Amino acid sequence: MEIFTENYFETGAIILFGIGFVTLMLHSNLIKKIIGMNIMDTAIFLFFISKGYVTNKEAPIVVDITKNPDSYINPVPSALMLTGIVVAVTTTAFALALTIKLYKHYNTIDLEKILEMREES
Amino acid sequence: MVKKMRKASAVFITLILIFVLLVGVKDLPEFGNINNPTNNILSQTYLENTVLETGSLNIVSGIILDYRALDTLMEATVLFSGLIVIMLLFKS
Amino acid sequence: MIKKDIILKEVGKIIIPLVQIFGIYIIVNGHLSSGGGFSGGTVLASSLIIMHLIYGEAYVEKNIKKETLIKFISISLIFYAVVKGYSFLSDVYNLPHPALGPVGKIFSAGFILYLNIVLGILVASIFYIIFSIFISKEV
Amino acid sequence: MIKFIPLINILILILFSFIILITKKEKNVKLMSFASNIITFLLSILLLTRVLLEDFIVLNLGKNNSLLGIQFYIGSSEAVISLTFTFVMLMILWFSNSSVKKEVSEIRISFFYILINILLASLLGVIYSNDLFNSYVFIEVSTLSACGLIILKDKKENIKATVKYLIMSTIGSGLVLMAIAYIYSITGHLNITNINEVIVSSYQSHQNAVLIILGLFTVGLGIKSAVFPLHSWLPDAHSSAPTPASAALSALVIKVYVFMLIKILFRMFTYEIVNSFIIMDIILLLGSMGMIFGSIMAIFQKELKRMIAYSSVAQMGYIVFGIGLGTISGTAIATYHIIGHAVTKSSLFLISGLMIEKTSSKKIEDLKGIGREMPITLGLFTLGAFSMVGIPILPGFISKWYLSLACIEVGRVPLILIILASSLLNVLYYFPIIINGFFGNENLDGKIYKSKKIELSRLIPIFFLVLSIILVGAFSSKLINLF
Repeated sequence: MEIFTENYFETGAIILFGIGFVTLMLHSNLIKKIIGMNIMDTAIFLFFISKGYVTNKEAPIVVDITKNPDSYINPVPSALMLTGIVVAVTTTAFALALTIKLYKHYNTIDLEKILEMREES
Repeated sequence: MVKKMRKASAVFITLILIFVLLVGVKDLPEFGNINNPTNNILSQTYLENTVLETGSLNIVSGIILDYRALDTLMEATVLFSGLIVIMLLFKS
Repeated sequence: MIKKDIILKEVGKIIIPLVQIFGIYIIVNGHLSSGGGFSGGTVLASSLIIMHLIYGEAYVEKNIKKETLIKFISISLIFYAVVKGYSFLSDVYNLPHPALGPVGKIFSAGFILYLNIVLGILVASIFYIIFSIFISKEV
Repeated sequence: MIKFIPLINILILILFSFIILITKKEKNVKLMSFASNIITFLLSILLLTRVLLEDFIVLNLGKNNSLLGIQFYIGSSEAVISLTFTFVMLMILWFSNSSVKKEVSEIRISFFYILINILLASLLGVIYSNDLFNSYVFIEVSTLSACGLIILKDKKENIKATVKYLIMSTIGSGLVLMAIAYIYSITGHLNITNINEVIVSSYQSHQNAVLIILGLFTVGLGIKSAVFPLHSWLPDAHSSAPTPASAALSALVIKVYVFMLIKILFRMFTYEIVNSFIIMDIILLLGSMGMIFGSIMAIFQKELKRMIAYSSVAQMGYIVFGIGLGTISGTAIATYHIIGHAVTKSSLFLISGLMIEKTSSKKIEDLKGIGREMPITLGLFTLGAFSMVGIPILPGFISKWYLSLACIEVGRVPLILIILASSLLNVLYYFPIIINGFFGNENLDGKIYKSKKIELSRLIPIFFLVLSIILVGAFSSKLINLF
């Protein structure tokens, strides 16, 4: 059990991931689904970023050039997640655009209702 | 009834997923420890070489725009394709 | 979408240039402090979005046409791809590339400054166009 | 310079797509799109010849250091797959030159060419890249551009199908990114070769984590490549897209993710590590279920394109089955089937598009007697269907034959029954179309011979594709030895 309190960052990220996932699965409202998607992505970023942390070290921006490079944290996860964030933003924008378009066509953003409509017609 | 079943199964799947992932977390190295496998030669080399080889004081900036620049180029392409797709969607 | 509120307009006159300068600062200092093309670009885009919200679409259109923005996007992406392809080649074959310059100055770090500027323009234009598509629901 | 071909391929494709955005004239758009695709096709041939000489090419991008930058790795299977993909995409473009206008409105056509270029670039990127995170970014680009291809038609079903696809594939890419985070956490590398070095020595101390990583990759990439229980988005998306787009989606896009799974399972982890976990049996089970259920679902479909889309699910089952065997020969056949299925499925989709266009009906029952009206077209369809069913010499038969041999090799003879059953089910849904088309006597009344003839120039790309089906079948032993 104590490993969870030591790895509290990862544990929190996983629980957040679960919250996002369940939001995505439970709600049929498209906007809520997109929110769930975003929470999920953010949880993964948190998880990944926590991999870079080293206790008692600084962010990897050099202020004093003579300083020992060992005094900075691992820069790789931060660099990767910058890319990841932009990807998530684009996906969200596209999902929102689709929602607007669906609302125009069906006058509802309830995905279950929209999926039922095909069976009628 | 079907709806309730679906909701219950969604919660069930999520609980299983969280459980499995937490089992994985239990197996992972300790948070913030300096001897973790992530603080290996890769991050060492980045920290030592970036300022010398790229001249960028912001090491993250040096990584994403020099060493891993293909990632950033594709990231710009993601943005571009997102724009294209949205423009396509609203063009009538 | 037209808000004739005088307070908004007057505050906008002060706020928008400040936001823009801040965005440019973030972009240009991307290799020296935290920041860079993406974060600076979003700040610039937000200044355009504020302009759109306060003064209406016609005002922004008068200053920067959407077609110009699309041209910006295309040209900056082309620049980015060409420069980056060249720099990958030059790493292997030792082709000439800009000097790194004095560490810590604005004009240093080879291609990184120019790439950051290009990315900033790109991100600002793309986000503003997406916003205006969302708000007017047509291209 | 030849070493840089993979990078040049990707750069040329995306560069031309950027230029197309500001090009006004439709003629120039087409010209540029063709030019870039022809260049990549020729360069891929050059790359293949080089790889055949040197076995593999490793290209380091970023300060010429294999540790820091992004690495491309091109072995023989990568080179052959990229050649196939560029060839199929070129043929699809050639076909769409005259056909895309009939399904897509005028102002959207330049977007079609942009999206095709970006899609091909990202697919090639996933194939070449030897870096996990870089592959993830390429996967995201391919997902977005695939979504774009589906919504080219401005119809309700298309948007609905896209929403489904987008949500499913976001979950998929989320799981993949999670898996990358786990693997980065226990190895500290992103390069597949470097991870392999670390993980071979240390996997025993992280048994649970390795199992979870394998599971996450399988489920995440499985969602994107429509492996059986996760395929629910595929039929809607692939059947509602315009014909050239659905050919590209079905023949190329879903294959890439499976190929990445092959890379991860067998190059990053090794056969030895992977076979010591339960995951391979699960993959095998998923594959066999896909082979059977995909075919059963296809039988009950009433629309031609939906039927072919479900047939894709079944064919993905074959590929996953080959992976699940967990041997070198199984993987080789999976790779061979990727190529065989890419050429076959694209030609089937293009032909079905022509038939739907001429009869102006999506239903299978309206195609009765079409053999009299369009004999050449249905003849080409017959060849493709024969390959799917497994008539000797054609690729479908060869992969089934070698899959059976591989089953015997690992001592799992009962699995051959599944392959046989799936082939029989394939017969059940492809042959009625052909038989009713050519010989259904009562349907032929009132149908005039060759009345719905299609100009030969539109059939040329399909001829080439069908020819390549036969070639892939004829040179099968050489191809399988390469992988």
